Amino acid sequence: MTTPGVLLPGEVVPQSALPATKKGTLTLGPGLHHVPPSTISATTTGSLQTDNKKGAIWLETSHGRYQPTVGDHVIAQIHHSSTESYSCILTPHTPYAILGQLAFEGANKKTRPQLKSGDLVYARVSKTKIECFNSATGKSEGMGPLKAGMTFSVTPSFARRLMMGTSKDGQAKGGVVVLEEAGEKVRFEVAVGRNGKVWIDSSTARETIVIGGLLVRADEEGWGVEMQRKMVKKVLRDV
Amino acid sequence: MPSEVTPSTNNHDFILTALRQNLRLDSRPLDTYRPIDLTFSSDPDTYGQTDVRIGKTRVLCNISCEVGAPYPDRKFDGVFTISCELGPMGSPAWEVGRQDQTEIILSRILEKTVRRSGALDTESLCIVAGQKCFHLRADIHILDHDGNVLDAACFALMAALLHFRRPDVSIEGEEVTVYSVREREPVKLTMTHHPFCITTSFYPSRQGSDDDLISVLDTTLQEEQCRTGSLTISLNRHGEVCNIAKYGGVGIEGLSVLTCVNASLEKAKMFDRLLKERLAEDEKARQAKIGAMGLELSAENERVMERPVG
Amino acid sequence: MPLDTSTYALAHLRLDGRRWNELRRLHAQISTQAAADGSSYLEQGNTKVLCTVSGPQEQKGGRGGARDQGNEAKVDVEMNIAAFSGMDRKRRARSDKRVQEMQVTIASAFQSTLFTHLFPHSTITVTLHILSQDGSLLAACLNAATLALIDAGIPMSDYISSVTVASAPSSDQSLDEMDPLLDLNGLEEQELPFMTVGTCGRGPGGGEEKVMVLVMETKVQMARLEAMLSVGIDGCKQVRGILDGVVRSHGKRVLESKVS
Amino acid sequence: MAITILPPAPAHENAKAYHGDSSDNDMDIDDLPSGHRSTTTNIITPGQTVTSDPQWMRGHGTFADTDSAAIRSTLAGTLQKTNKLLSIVPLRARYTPEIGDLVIGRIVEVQSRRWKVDVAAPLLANLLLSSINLPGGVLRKRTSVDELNIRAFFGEGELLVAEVQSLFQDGSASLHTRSLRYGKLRNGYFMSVAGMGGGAGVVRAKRQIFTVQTRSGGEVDVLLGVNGFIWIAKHVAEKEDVGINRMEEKVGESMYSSQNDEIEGGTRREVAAIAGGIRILVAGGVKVEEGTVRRAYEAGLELDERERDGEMMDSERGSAVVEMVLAGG
Repeated sequence: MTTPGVLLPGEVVPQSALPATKKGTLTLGPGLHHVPPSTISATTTGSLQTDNKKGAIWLETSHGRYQPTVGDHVIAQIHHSSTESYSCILTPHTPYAILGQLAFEGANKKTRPQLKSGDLVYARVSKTKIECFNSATGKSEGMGPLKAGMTFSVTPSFARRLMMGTSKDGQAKGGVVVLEEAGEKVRFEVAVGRNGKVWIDSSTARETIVIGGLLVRADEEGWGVEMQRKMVKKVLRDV
Repeated sequence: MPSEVTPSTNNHDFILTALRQNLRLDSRPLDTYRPIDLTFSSDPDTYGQTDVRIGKTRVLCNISCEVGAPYPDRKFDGVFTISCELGPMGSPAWEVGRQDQTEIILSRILEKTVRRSGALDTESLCIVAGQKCFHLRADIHILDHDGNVLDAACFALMAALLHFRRPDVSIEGEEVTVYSVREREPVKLTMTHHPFCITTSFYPSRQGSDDDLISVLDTTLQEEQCRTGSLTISLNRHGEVCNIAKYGGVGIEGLSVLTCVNASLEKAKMFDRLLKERLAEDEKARQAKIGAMGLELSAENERVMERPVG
Repeated sequence: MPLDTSTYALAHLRLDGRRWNELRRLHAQISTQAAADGSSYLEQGNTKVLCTVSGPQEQKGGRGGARDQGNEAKVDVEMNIAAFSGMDRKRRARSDKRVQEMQVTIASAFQSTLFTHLFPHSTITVTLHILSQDGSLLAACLNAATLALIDAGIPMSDYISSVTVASAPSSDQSLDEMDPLLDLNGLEEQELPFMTVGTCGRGPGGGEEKVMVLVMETKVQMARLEAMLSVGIDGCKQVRGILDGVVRSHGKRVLESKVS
Repeated sequence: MAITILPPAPAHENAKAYHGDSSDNDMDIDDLPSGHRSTTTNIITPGQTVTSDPQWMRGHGTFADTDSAAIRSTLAGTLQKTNKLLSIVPLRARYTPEIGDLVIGRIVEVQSRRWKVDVAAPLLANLLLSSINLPGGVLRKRTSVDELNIRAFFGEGELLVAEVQSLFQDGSASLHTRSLRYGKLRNGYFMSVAGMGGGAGVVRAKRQIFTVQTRSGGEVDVLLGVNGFIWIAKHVAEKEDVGINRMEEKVGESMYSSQNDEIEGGTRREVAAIAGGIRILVAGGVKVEEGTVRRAYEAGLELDERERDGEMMDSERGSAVVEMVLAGG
């Protein structure tokens, strides 16, 4: 991995920054634009990220609204229901996402979740809709309606970092350790939606508020890993 | 397209449960304001421009004035108008040119709090009775809406009025001279009292019952969307109430209105203190700046000194 | 127009000869308009209001709006102040902020008293025509709307009754106290600090009245509020009694003439 | 002469405040006979405590107080008891659809496979393309051609008589016209009488459709929609013994024609006379049903006679009709 540099719109990605792959093909991710024959320029501001193994290169940005991509896990809010589907809100002031009435694990005409306006579901973006089960296996895989708890808003990029998971040596890939650190002290359930929503449910309201607050502040104030550890310890001591 | 996203049932229920345990999402007590930040324009020649932030809510107020004719039925009064701008910048739910309920309430409450209560002595804006007076205009822009716009806008407006200075005038016989800021030290506005708006929101303390209500001050947007009623009280630090507005919502007992008024008085005193402090600081900073400038522009300064102070 | 309210201190009588806690003549009729779902005509002194209710009915225009409304009916209020209703012939524009404020007040007051969840995605439209103004306009409008909504058979938890109350210099000169005055006319309204109180009663034998609407726009010392508020709530109770009487006698007339 | 100042008196005695309390209401619930048709004679108003006895169940028009077990009214009306269920019948209310109601409606919107019908209810009713009789036989299958020609059956603004087939969750009705008695309306006169409930208006009765033998205009059909919409039209002779085969023809013939036939002056006058009678009933607060409509028409005829003899003043006519109708009942 080369050191990620920050690019501004229109800037050309230097040849040296391009990942060297065996196959020689290059996959362009979001924020980059290919000008034939061999120029790659940025279309937005962000830090350049590369993956040598896959030959991928993309810009990591922290701004903008969430753009649904197939396979993303999202937290959606039911707006209204019609005979065949629910209309859901992924991000405010954008067209509704469609969730089929039967797109749940083990749902058929008789047994399907009765969701009301305002309810939350954890779902996955498929090609044209969202669904609460893996349509290939028919299993819920952790998706479905979310009961109780509280959702907190974070930036889409922070949500992405939260979901990156840990690498082999136990390092958080996204550089966010708030949930892991907090999990050692208190028990809580969490669901992260790529649309910038984090749902947290804990036994007490106070714990939920504290964990949610930590996440939001880590995002807004750009805490590093050390800072996150320090703050989690400090705040959770009082709980 | 959804015009405004209401909180999900989960969030709604959670916020209520938390409030019943005296907890808020930002971990502050129910009767405490978020950090209030007030800044004035840094340009020493610009007066009456304030930028108020209460948490993430941000309001900009600018006062401007020009010379014009008074209304024929109010010959001895100047003209003072307040205009509120709630555009898409503040919240995507607000459209340009479409009147929103928030806007009606905001402009009416500011009108009642500041204009009808006579906070600004409009007679002092008169230059020549029936012919010339100052037209004072307050433009309020909501730049970011995260709840409690009313209190923030009122604070911004009061701060701007107290900070503003109008050009000095002199009258010699028929002749009226309006001096620019450079010519003569501009004059402060005559304010009779300093009212502030305090909004209390109400939440049911039990499911389905309206009997015991939890009152909460300075609500965020999410909290505001969950409330069952609100009461806005405008008063100054002497306890003179100049506006009470409770437009529908959940019914409250007569006694809790009085409790709210008493609690609001404390907050009005807090606003008043904060405003005085910030004005004094700003004054000092300006003096320092002018002092620094004065060394360079000593020639001009001398000329000012020669003039009789009007 | 400056008015001498000082006489009150001497005689204990107000300009129109009333005592401090006396209401003006309150006269009301319901079912006055055959075409409306519910209607009422209310006179509170010389303030005269005609109110019609239509609905609940499906929202006109775009269906999208109805969808957004979700699970309860929306209350819409339209107020029409006749040009001849005031002292000087003046047409009040619909965009007048004062009128809009009153519309918002009435709409949100009833939004929380009516059982709107029984009529999902529909609208209840309340239209108020002000024929004559002599003080206590908002109070009269709230009272008239209550009657019209009852006539329309729209379920509500209780009557909203409303009245204005002012604070006047006390008759006892030696004390620095103020007397509350109930139900102001136009002249008193211009002179004295006053507020409009609207309560949702709990009926005879029920609990305490709840303040639904409280609007004040004149400066008053906070120490005086308590007296004003308690007199106001009491006045609302009186008004509720009168409105209830109107509904009952109307009901009796209807029942007498029906055959079953 | 001494001057006395009198307090202003209310114009009507109705403005007198109601000071009675509700405590006396508890006892008469037990005396009230249970059943659909009987209600108390005293009025109950919104907010009034109906009873604080926990043995009763609360029905329409009531709500439970949050603090006590008391049942309170939400409407102005009369109390009705069905076994242990207490409900308030409003003096007047907008029509609420119930399954089986005969209603008259007006098409307001044509959608891809359905019509939206105004039946004076809080929400527009639905009439699905699949719940009407299609020309060319009751048993014919619905085709996509029918969907395209949906306006050939009903267009905006047209009137129809239908029955409430089912109710949706939000209370709106789904209609059907799958009977020869139902369908498009023509050759007649539409009128609407306000609301329903304990007061005036159309009541649910055994017969909502009946034929009046008029004196000079032949037979006239009267259709009383439960929703307060009324249709009065020239009677169309029904072919007796319409077999299933003949039915096909009949449906095809004129079912969806929007063309009115020529109607003679005499019939028109009689239609107007019946409509006038209904209007008098409504103004007099008399329920509109078959019996009262017939009697009002006959009373009208009688009064016409007397008027010719110079016995009657025009202004007394209304109250005279009401009196005669009530006397007849």
